[in-house]
Amino acid sequence: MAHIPDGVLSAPVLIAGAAVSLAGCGYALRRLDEERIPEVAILAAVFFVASLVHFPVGPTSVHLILNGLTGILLGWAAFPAIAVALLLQAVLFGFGGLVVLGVNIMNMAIPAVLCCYLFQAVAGNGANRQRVLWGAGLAGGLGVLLTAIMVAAVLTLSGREFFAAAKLVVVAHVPVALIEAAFSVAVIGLLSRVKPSLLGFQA
Amino acid sequence: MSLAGEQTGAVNECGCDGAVALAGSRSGDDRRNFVQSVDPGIRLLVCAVFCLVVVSLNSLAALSLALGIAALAVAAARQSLGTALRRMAALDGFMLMVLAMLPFSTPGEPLFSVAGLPASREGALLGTMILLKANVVVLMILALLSSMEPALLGRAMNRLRLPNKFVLLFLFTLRYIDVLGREYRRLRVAMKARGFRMRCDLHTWRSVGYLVGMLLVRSIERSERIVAAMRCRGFNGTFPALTENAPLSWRDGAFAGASVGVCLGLALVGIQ
Amino acid sequence: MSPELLRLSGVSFAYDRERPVLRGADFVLHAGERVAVTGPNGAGKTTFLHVMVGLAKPSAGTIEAFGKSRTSEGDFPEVRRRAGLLFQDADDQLFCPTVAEDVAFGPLNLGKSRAEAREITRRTLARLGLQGFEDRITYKLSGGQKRLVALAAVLAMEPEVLLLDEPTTALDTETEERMVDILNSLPQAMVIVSHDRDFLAKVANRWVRLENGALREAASA
Amino acid sequence: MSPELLRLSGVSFAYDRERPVLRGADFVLHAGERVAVTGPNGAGKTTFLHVMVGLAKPSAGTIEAFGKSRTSEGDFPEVRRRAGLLFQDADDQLFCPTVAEDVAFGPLNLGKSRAEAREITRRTLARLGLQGFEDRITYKLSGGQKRLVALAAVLAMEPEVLLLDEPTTALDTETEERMVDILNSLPQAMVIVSHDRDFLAKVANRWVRLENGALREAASA
Ligand SMILES: Nc1ncnc2c1ncn2[C@@H]1O[C@H](COP(=O)(O)OP(=O)(O)OP(=O)(O)O)[C@@H](O)[C@H]1O
Ligand SMILES: Nc1ncnc2c1ncn2[C@@H]1O[C@H](COP(=O)(O)OP(=O)(O)OP(=O)(O)O)[C@@H](O)[C@H]1O
Ligand SMILES: [Mg+2]
Ligand SMILES: [Mg+2]
Repeated sequence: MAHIPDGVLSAPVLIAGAAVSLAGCGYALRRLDEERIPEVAILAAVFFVASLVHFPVGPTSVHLILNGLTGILLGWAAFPAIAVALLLQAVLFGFGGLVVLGVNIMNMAIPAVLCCYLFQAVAGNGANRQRVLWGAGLAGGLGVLLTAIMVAAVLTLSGREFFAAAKLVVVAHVPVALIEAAFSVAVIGLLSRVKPSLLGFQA
Repeated sequence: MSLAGEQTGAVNECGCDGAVALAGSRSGDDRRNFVQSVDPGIRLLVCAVFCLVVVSLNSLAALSLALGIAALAVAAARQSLGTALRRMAALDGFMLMVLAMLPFSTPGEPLFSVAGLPASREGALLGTMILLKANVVVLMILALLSSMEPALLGRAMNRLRLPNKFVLLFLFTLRYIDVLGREYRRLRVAMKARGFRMRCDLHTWRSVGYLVGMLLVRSIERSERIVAAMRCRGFNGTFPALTENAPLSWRDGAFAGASVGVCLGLALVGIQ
Repeated sequence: MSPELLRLSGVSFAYDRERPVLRGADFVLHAGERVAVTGPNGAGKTTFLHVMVGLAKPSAGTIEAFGKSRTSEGDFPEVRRRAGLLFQDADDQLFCPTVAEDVAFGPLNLGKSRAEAREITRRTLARLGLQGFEDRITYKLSGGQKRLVALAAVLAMEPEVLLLDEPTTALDTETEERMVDILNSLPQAMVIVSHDRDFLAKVANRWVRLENGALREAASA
Repeated sequence: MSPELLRLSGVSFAYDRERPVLRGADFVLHAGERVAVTGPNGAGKTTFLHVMVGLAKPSAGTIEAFGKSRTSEGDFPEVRRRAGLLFQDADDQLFCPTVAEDVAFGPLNLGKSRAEAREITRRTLARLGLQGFEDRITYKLSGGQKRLVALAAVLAMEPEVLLLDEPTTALDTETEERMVDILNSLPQAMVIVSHDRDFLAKVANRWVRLENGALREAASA
């Protein structure tokens, strides 16, 4: 669902999305040290691979989005990382269009960056494990929810006739958000035990 | 549910192999067709402009024409029909539902009705146009971009003056998707050997969380080793420029010219 | 003769068509046997073990395990439960953060309750002399410790057969001695792949060589 | 005696404080030597090589390389250029999209022009029998090819010393033979970490064992 195909959105929305993504990527790249490129790239690769993991939910399955986690680990660098991953998904699998790429990047990367700040605020210095896990759960769940809300918003802004569908997008992603929250708790819980330096915590 | 789990395994495997196989299917192919002989940068540019024009079209006739052109391009790039159909069918299930709702949510002249709900002509038309546009774009990407080695796409972005850091990020990501895909599959096999099945419960979620977490930890350590390897080879904070781009040839010019013609034609027919 | 546990007949397998790994391999494992499998690098020893538990699907031939013919994926979960496979690379096998969680992973998959799994974990670790390792972080263990924990994780599933892929690589001499003692104290039938003849001589009672895609009985060295 | 190239004296190193990896290790490498380093997994062989080129900073001890004492990060770029390190995992070392770009990465960093770098690349690949590999995509190579390309990337920097970390893992027997021939044809002094005694016997002229954090001379097997 995060992959909106081409043809759906209106021109102003497309232009706004492209502008936001360009600005976000530009800012993030300027801050990014060349020495860190392998690290960011490898995380982008992890998220590319992990988004191919389909989860059974009741009778169907959903795939992970993981933008909350991406944000926690990469901060602003999530912007170019998500851009690369989405570009690759469009080219390798035909998921998502080309002209909407800007909007799709925006929809996933803005929540990612917000989740980073949210996680840092909740988790603090990592001394309190409870808070770290809460931060992970909140960031993981909100990452998906915010993305769903943004997808709904760009749909609605493109045409009133999409409003019903937009509501559905949000409702349908509540369970996905819950799963990603639980999932993020598991992953961040593991990282904080095994390699706390990754989260910026002291060992 | 367990069925979904098994299917899931298959999806995963296809997914990663897909990426690698897609990348691999072209390297060994020496019979370069016309599309493949065109400069990657030009192809990327043409693809972007064409998609832009298609998205702005608002006549069914012009869109049908565009679909025809895209189909021709797919054929010219010698992409298999199967791949093309699979990609066209891969539209997000969710988006299909959105489209299916359109006739009922758009006000206008009633066309037919389902369970008492009237479906409008305007809505049906809108839905059809969106479906056409999405598929034309998917086909054009398949013809012009998927037909090239992904690493060449990096070269194309470099030619189009995208920031060097972004191109490097792209190339590194590509390189390690393959490595991680293999690592991921090894771990999945090991889990399977110990009786793990995808189910819908906490144990499953925690285990997959651990799987991805462990993949992350190993990946970070790998990235540290990569930086070490780069230092060992004299890396001092800036990458040497990527290989210089070959000069453009007459083919590139011809291809670009023809594409501009096609795009202009489409725009004239289809933008009112 | 003691009962037959595993039987492979005419099994062929190839990762890619030009280079088949197994070509009509036959093999039978009886209860009480500890079979040493040797063979050059890349001969297909790891593949052979994977085929036995259905992690690699043969292109020809049949697999019987524990008295039943096994063909489809649905037949193999039971085989994997009853025949525990120790992977060549312990890093592939340990993915939970702590030792206790990793050892409990198998029992939990088999539907044991948390309390039961914890009890099994405690008992298995104690048996391998790994008391007190419960809360250690798996990926920070030394190579030898990882191996032993991976073995514990396999034993925790209480398998009837052990398939061990190079159990002594990454072990120093001391830990290797311990591995010998442990294996000799276990009642299960075993298939042991290794390059280390001295080690094999201490634990195996039957020798087999994998070469050119097939297995043949061999003298003890 | 031939000139001294590298000297480690009393070097200690630990990733985390409780488990030191090197404890007062001493080692000297002279020109013309090909030193085999063996030792159990996790003994610190990889760490030892990394310490030599300054990728891991020892907590105690001194490092001399090419006639100068090396202490700060600023001293090591030169050491890394003159002592080429082949990594244990070739996937870590090959990070450029094509073989040619990867091999040229080092020379370009050393300030060579594009044309010179291209010429060095061509020559080095030819020397390892990898003609025509220039435009191959690195991640699609087989394990053995990756190793050889990684070696080419190291040799392209024209180092005076080679530090090889398990150069034969992931090689089939044929490629291993080729690796032996290549190494024997090279004039550089080498430190070769490996578990494979047969291979070491073919290339090494001095044996050292790393155990309990220190190195000691060993007999040739
Ligand atoms: N996933 C894979 N894809 C393709 N080829 C593979 C794969 N795994 C193994 N091979 C190839 O199959 C052959 C047999 O591999 P296998 O790992 O079974 O050998 P082995 O006898 O266990 O070797 P070793 O002693 O090195 O562990 C080798 O040539 C190997 O390169
Ligand atoms: N980045 C790291 N952080 C923490 N511990 C590490 C790290 N790298 C290695 N170690 C630990 O340091 C010890 C020595 O590792 P090293 O890789 O040098 O051993 P090795 O002799 O090369 O082993 P192998 O034969 O398995 O390659 C091991 O116990 C290992 O777990
Ligand atoms: Mg093996
Ligand atoms: Mg090592």
